[in-house]
Amino acid sequence: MTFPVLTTLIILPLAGAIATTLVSGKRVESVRIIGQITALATLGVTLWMLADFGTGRAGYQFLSDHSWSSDLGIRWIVGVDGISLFMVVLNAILTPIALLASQRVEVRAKAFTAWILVLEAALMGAFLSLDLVLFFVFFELSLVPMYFLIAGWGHGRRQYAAMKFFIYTMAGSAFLLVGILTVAYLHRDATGLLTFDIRVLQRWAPAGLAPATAAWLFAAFTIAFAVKVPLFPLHTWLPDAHTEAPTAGSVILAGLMLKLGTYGFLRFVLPLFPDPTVRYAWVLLTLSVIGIIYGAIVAAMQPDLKRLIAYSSIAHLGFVVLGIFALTQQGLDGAIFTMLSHGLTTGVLFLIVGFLYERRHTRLIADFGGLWKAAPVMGGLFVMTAFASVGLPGFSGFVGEFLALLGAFLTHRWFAVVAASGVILAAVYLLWAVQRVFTGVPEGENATIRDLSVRELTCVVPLLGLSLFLGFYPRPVLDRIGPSVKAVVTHIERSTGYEAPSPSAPEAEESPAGPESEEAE
Amino acid sequence: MRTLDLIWLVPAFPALGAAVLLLFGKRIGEPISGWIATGLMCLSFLTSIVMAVAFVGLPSEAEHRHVVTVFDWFASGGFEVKMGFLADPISITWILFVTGIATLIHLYSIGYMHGDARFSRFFAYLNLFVASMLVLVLGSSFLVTFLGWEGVGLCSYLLISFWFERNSAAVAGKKAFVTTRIGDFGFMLAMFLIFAHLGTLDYGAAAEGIGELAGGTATAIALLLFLGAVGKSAQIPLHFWLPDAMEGPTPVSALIHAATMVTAGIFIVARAHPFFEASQVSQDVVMWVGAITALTAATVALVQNDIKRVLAYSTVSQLGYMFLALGVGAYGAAIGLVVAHAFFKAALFLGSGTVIHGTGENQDIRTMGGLRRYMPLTALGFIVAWLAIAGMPPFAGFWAKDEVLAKAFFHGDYAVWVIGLCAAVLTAFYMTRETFLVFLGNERFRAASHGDEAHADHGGGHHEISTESPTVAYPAAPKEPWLTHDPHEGSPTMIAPVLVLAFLAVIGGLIILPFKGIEILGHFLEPAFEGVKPIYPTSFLAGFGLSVLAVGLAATGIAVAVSMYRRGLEDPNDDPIDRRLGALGRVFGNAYYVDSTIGRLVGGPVRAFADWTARVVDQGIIDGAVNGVASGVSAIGGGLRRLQSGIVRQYAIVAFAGVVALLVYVLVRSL
Amino acid sequence: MTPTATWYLVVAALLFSIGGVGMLVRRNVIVMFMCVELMLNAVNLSFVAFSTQLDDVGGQVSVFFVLVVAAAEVAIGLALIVAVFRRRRSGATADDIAELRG
Amino acid sequence: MSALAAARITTPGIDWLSIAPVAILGFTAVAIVLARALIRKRPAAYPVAMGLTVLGLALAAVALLAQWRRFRLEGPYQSLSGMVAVDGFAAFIGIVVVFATAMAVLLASRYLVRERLDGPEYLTLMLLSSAGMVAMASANDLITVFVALEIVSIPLYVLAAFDRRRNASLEAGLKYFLLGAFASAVFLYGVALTYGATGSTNLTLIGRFLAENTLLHEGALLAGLALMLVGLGFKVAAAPFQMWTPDVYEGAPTPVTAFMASATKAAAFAALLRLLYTGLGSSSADWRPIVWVLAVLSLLVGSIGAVVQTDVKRMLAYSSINHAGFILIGVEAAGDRGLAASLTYLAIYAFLALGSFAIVGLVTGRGDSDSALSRFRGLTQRRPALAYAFVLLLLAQAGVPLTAGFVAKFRVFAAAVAGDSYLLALIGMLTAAIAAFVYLRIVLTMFLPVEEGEAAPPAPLRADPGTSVVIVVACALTVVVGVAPAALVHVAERATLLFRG
Amino acid sequence: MFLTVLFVVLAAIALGCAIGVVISRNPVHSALWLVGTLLAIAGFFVLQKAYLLSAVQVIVYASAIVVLFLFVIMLLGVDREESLGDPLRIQRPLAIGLGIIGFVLLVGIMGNRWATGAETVTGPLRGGAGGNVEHVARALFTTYLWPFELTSALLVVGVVGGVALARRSNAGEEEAT
Repeated sequence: MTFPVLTTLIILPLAGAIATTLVSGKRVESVRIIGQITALATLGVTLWMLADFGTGRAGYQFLSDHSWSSDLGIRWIVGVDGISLFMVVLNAILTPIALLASQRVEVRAKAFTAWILVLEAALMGAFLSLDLVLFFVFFELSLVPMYFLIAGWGHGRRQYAAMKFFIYTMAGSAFLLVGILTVAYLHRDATGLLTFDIRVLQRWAPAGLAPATAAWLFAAFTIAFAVKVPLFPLHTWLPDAHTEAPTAGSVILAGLMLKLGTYGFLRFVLPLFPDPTVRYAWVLLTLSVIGIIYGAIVAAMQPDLKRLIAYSSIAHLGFVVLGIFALTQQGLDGAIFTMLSHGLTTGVLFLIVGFLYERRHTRLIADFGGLWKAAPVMGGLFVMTAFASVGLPGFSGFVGEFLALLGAFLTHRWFAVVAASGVILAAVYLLWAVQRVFTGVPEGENATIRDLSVRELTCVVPLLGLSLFLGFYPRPVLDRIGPSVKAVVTHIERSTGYEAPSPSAPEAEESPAGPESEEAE
Repeated sequence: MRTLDLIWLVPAFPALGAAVLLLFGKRIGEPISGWIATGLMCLSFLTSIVMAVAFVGLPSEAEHRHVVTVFDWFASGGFEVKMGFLADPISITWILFVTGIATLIHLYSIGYMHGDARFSRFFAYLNLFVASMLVLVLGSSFLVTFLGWEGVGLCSYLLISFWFERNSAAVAGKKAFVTTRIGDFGFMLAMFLIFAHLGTLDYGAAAEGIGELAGGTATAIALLLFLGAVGKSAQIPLHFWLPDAMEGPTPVSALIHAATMVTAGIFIVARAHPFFEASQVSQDVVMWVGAITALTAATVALVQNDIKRVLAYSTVSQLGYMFLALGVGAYGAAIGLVVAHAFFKAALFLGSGTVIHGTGENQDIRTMGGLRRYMPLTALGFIVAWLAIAGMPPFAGFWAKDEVLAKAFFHGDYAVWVIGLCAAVLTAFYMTRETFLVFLGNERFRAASHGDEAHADHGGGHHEISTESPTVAYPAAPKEPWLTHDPHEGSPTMIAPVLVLAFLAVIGGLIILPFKGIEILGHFLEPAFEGVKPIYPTSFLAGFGLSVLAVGLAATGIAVAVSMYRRGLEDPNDDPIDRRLGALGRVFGNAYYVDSTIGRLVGGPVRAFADWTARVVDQGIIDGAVNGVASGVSAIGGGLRRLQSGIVRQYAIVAFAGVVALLVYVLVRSL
Repeated sequence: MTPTATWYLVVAALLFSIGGVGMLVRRNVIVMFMCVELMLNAVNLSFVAFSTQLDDVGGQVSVFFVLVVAAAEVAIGLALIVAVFRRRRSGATADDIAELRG
Repeated sequence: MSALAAARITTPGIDWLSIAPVAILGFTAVAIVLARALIRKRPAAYPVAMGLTVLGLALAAVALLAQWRRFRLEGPYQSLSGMVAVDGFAAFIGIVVVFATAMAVLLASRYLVRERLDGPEYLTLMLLSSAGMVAMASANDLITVFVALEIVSIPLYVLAAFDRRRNASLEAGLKYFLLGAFASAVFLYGVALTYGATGSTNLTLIGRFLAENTLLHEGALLAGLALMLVGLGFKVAAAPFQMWTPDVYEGAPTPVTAFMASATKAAAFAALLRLLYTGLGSSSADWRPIVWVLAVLSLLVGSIGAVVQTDVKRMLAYSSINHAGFILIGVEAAGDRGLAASLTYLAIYAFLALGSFAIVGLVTGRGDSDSALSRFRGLTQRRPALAYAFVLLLLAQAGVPLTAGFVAKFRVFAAAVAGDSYLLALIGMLTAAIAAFVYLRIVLTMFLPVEEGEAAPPAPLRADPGTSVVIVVACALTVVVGVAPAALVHVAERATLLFRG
Repeated sequence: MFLTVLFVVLAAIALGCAIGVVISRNPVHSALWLVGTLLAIAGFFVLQKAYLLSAVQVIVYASAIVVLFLFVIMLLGVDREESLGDPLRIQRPLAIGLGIIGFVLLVGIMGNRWATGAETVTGPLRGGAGGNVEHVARALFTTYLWPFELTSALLVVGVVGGVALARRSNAGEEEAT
């Protein structure tokens, strides 16, 4: 048997978390070192896995498959493919950074570190599980550390926010669990085999489920993931959670936990229910487009910088969902890429806002001003990240959003047109925020603010660098995503009458004289 | 390995400069960082020349386009984009004047930005800006162009709001980015359409497939691309960012207006001309937008009092000419005007920068006058450029503009031609006004009383903080003049570029002479516009007659202006043009109130709507519903709590009711 | 016309209902408890009626158990009532025992 | 008669093993009474009683395991003229009950001394109640069920009122008694109607009768069934018969509450399950809707009612109602899977409840009178271990994965879905979310630091060995079962297979 | 016919007394009414030839249990008359309404087919050797042996519980002595 690298990825942070709890709470430094070593070791293993990952292969790699509870049909199946690969990598990258960024957490540093590591483990598990129940276990489990991070180390109305976050997502996952069980038991009724193995179920479900059943199940799964994404109008937990969460929590929440929702769509909804997916794609596309525009509009009016970024996440995740339900290679590629890229750029934004908060103990935009002058490095990096977040070519955000929009354009033209206007709005709210926070002449406390320290730079620069690198050279990522996405698209095509457009062949069709012509005239 | 394979070096040099200066600029410091940037820019220019020579040296039977692929950029399903550079007549033309003028502007900036706290950063941005522009023009596919396109947008933001301590600068930068972003939206949609119908974004491959496109699709693509161009090139209705862009340091204005950003729109239309050629509608749109812009911008420029603002509107107007030409199908003429305009407008801006610098940051032409005595060389450069832009032969402007008007005329678009002529008259007028008010006539810049020296220091970092919007209200009285010493000429690094540019404005006409056999540029560009129906004058005489008419009209414009401003202004508060134009002047002065209307809309209803969405819809309705569920649950809980009165009999009755309910069920069931 | 089992059963049902209602309307704990005894007697009557009808001894035996249980219940119940009310003012009702609520 | 005759033939006399657990518990109780009477020095009586109790419980457990071993080899069987069903189901519940009793005794061990309560009598009553529960689990006859039910309940009435110095305790006992007696009468009337409708009180015979005859008029049967469900629903604290629960759980001494929540629930559900599955298995279409409604009401009332509570014991009482709803989901599934799910849930809830109430008991402190939420404030700082243990148990009750609570809920939902009760499963999950709010509220309060200048709530008691054992065992089981549920699930599955044989 | 008359009379007594239990304002009166119902039911038992039960009913219920009730009433002095009104205003109408509905439902459900079960499952009541007493006794000690044994536990509970509840002295005081 080969080395169970994926299982290691789940166990290692967990072991680290347990190790930290064994250290005396007074020895904060040792706790931090243990936490950081664990996180870095996980990163190391992840990179090793990444290096070993077979590019160009669609299937799951590094599989390991063990029975967990045979009476319940649950198995420990972990595997990675192009869809999950970069979420795992992102998790491994963001965790050490989150820990590093939280060096100033003095209160109960031990528990803090442990929770972060538990969170990493849970997220690893969620992204790696190929058993529906196992996924659900980790999906739910990830709520706990995040809940404690928000409730224990958050700001202001953290209790409210943490509670809202937990209950809201838990209510969403109610539908998921019932959906999972239904699929599995319908499968058992049909074949006699009780299993939650996605590989088995996705072969059976498209043809095995009655259309109406499939539609209901689609709805159940969708609600759960829509809450997590979050899609309009199920999003209001997010701004609260983000605003009150500690920096590390926000980074991971935005970077990874939201992606659980979109990942769920990709991994479970599309393969299991291709028929309803095709049929009801317009619903999700509509919601995602609304989310893009709405998120941007609401973001613009937020008085709190962190809240603004939170709403911007809603808009960005809208692009992801748009790409997913475009049901084209480009759309899905773009969606996954955006998932990765959003994790990087929004991570930086949250980190910088966190550093600002540490200095000024406020996040209100009105309290800032002129910081670019007072702290040029911070200002420069923030502006740069803002542009990355806006989707400027040359940054990773552009690659993802462009592909997602392009993919959507191929199948659902008008949705993409409306969504593309979100690109303008993104510029409006982010640059307006930059204007209010960073430009002008600093006064009072703002004038004497410290610029970023080396530690803080170490948190921020790798993420931004990665974003820049991927903006110019996304091939390494796209090449690994591609085959798996292709498999998903092919799966949908095979199971339904749907045919993904292949635009290389020019098609003759009605001419869309756009409303843009009015603008041009 | 062929020489042209190294064409990527052209953008690589400034990009390298930008990277180095961004990372280590602070440590390198002034003035070395400026020299590094200028040196690299110069290298880029030299490389461009080498490339141009190599390109011209291509065997005549060879295809006149050469694509260099650096690496694969995107690949997703059938969607593949290579990071590739395309050398063809259009791009070669562009890189030559872009790098050339940029080098001069860099050089100028060393003097201009002397003493600024963020000296190195400025050069980093400049380098990045030029690099982006070069990527834009060299890109081998729409997407690579878009990369540069957006890079230019980013840098315009950074440079316009370079002095971000000033709120107006910050606002102007944001405005520039957001407004051009509206155009980018069109650009993106155009790319989607192209890919959806042609399966590629490569220029070459796309051009080949155009024949198969339905007419409507081609129109849509062309108009969407044009929307992008309108944004970038500040055409109506997305023109309002450009005058505000004056908030940036003057070299930036020169760079944006003369050589780079604004010509991107012209470039993309020229580059994508097959789409426009395939759709008459789109060409008409381009032509009319250009014509209208040319005229309206010129009228606005008439009454501006800010030295740079006049130039800004003049740029908008000139760009209108260029689009007019593009719409007519006279691509060569349009590009000719681009080049000529680049020379004289750069000269004008740099000259005005020297003036501003030399008069203690004064920008109001009403409080200048007679400066030629103090800065003769700058005055010389400026005057040459003035004559060029006013359309006086034999300067470059004359040839270029005349060519555009002639093409319009011979294309049969007489209405447009008339508009163009009107705009030409106005151009001659307002440029003359500016030149006279600045360099000739009486001296109006001296402070009435001595003492206030605060404004007279040099360099950056001393800019006033004003919170007002960059849009200047009209009419506004000029500030009291404050200069307590004589204005001074700029440093050699500042004067030299102006003179070089002025010189180019003189001889630049040589490459665009409209005479058969010696139209160097036209001939050079020909392969790029294969298949475009050329427009010829019906006769030499007709062409000559038109030229005479144009020169005559321009001369009239100059004459009127001279008559009004020969002696400068008696009273800075009393400009004859304001008197003459009256109410119309206010309309012009406020740029037809477009900007203020948009400002009021955004500040008023739009913002109110957004605020309503955030407060009422999001917090009130959606989140309210969530919290409503929660409080609903609590309310039910409270009800249960009241029911739980502690009284046993009440508990029993609930149970008893349960019993009865079950019996009801049983009855129904057993019926 | 001889009384059939149904007659007894209807009477038992009525008795049971009266007991139940009494439990709900009375406030004196002891009377409430008596009402429970009424209900138990209704059950006994039913058992015996069924027993006779079905010619089965099981019903009658069941009544024995009910009696035993009732006796035990009464013993404990009354002890409880004594324990509760011993320290309260006389005249306290079941409604007064309502400190635990909400 | 034939059943009796058969029993005589296979095992002459009485099959002692089948009644051994009940007998052992009962005789232990009697022994304690005797010891109490014989030992002159009062203080010495308590340790002796405790020793006897532990011995009795251990022996009972051994007897149950012996039973398990026996019918694993020989299959389930009935004894004592079909009155006692000796099968995996009974043994499973029996073990849960004995385990819960042992834990409750451990909880009480120090409590009784602390509160100066009469130990031997307390233990006697607890053992007798426990004996009734074990009898109930194996009772195969409605009359036996009734008698066992009373053996369970009557000691509980007394135990609830055991701390006679506290009015709350007395009130709890009285309320429980009045409503319990009322419910017993209703249950009994149901038994009578069922007897009339089927001609027997023996569940096997009822089942056989119903399987062999098609009743034209099933009104009497259904009415009897409905009334019996009311009676048992009362015992398991299912809505709308749950009203007593919060008051009694709050007022009763905490160890008794723990005992009621864990053991009583298990035993009453055992009776309910056996009644529905053995006796009325063939008419599941009739009772499933009733159980459905009871389940939904319990889920909703349990979760929503808890939201506005300010007393932790009351919260846990409501949560107990909510859990009853979850178990009813398993009951509603009507099948082996549902049965196994309910058994798993009962076992898991037993130790969750025991652990939770153990902690509440410590925080409530001497006098056992004030279990307000505010007393838990800042517990993570003052008593981190205790607080985190409670966090674990609460999260488990909320159904967080990798805890036993998740296994329980998952099992139940799986059964519901397998039985096509999708809506029920969904409602269950949603109420779980509401209930999670309640658990998290407690958790949050524990994390909330005590502000300076504010009067700190009274310090929790030091954990005595008995309570510590309970907490540690509960937490350990929570984690072990959560991470490796296979063993418990498997045993429950086996118990189900050994149900009817 | 005689049986019918007897039945009607007994039914009237049983129900009338039951109502008396419920509506008497004085608990002592309630207890006395209860005796009436119990005796009437004993009469019903006789009517149905359940002589043993009839006797047990009179001995255990009518005498022992009711006496216990009266004893407690006297002990606690709760023989004060209850006020007429009900402080819980809807309780009384609701209870009566529910009671009537419940009864109607029961009768409506069963009609005249209450006993639908198989006959003589446990054992015959009539015929065979011995009388009612023997039949009952035989069933009690064979078929119902287990619940019969269990009742012993019930009695222990009664004793221990009664002692635990009724003992005046507290454990605390014991320790002190």
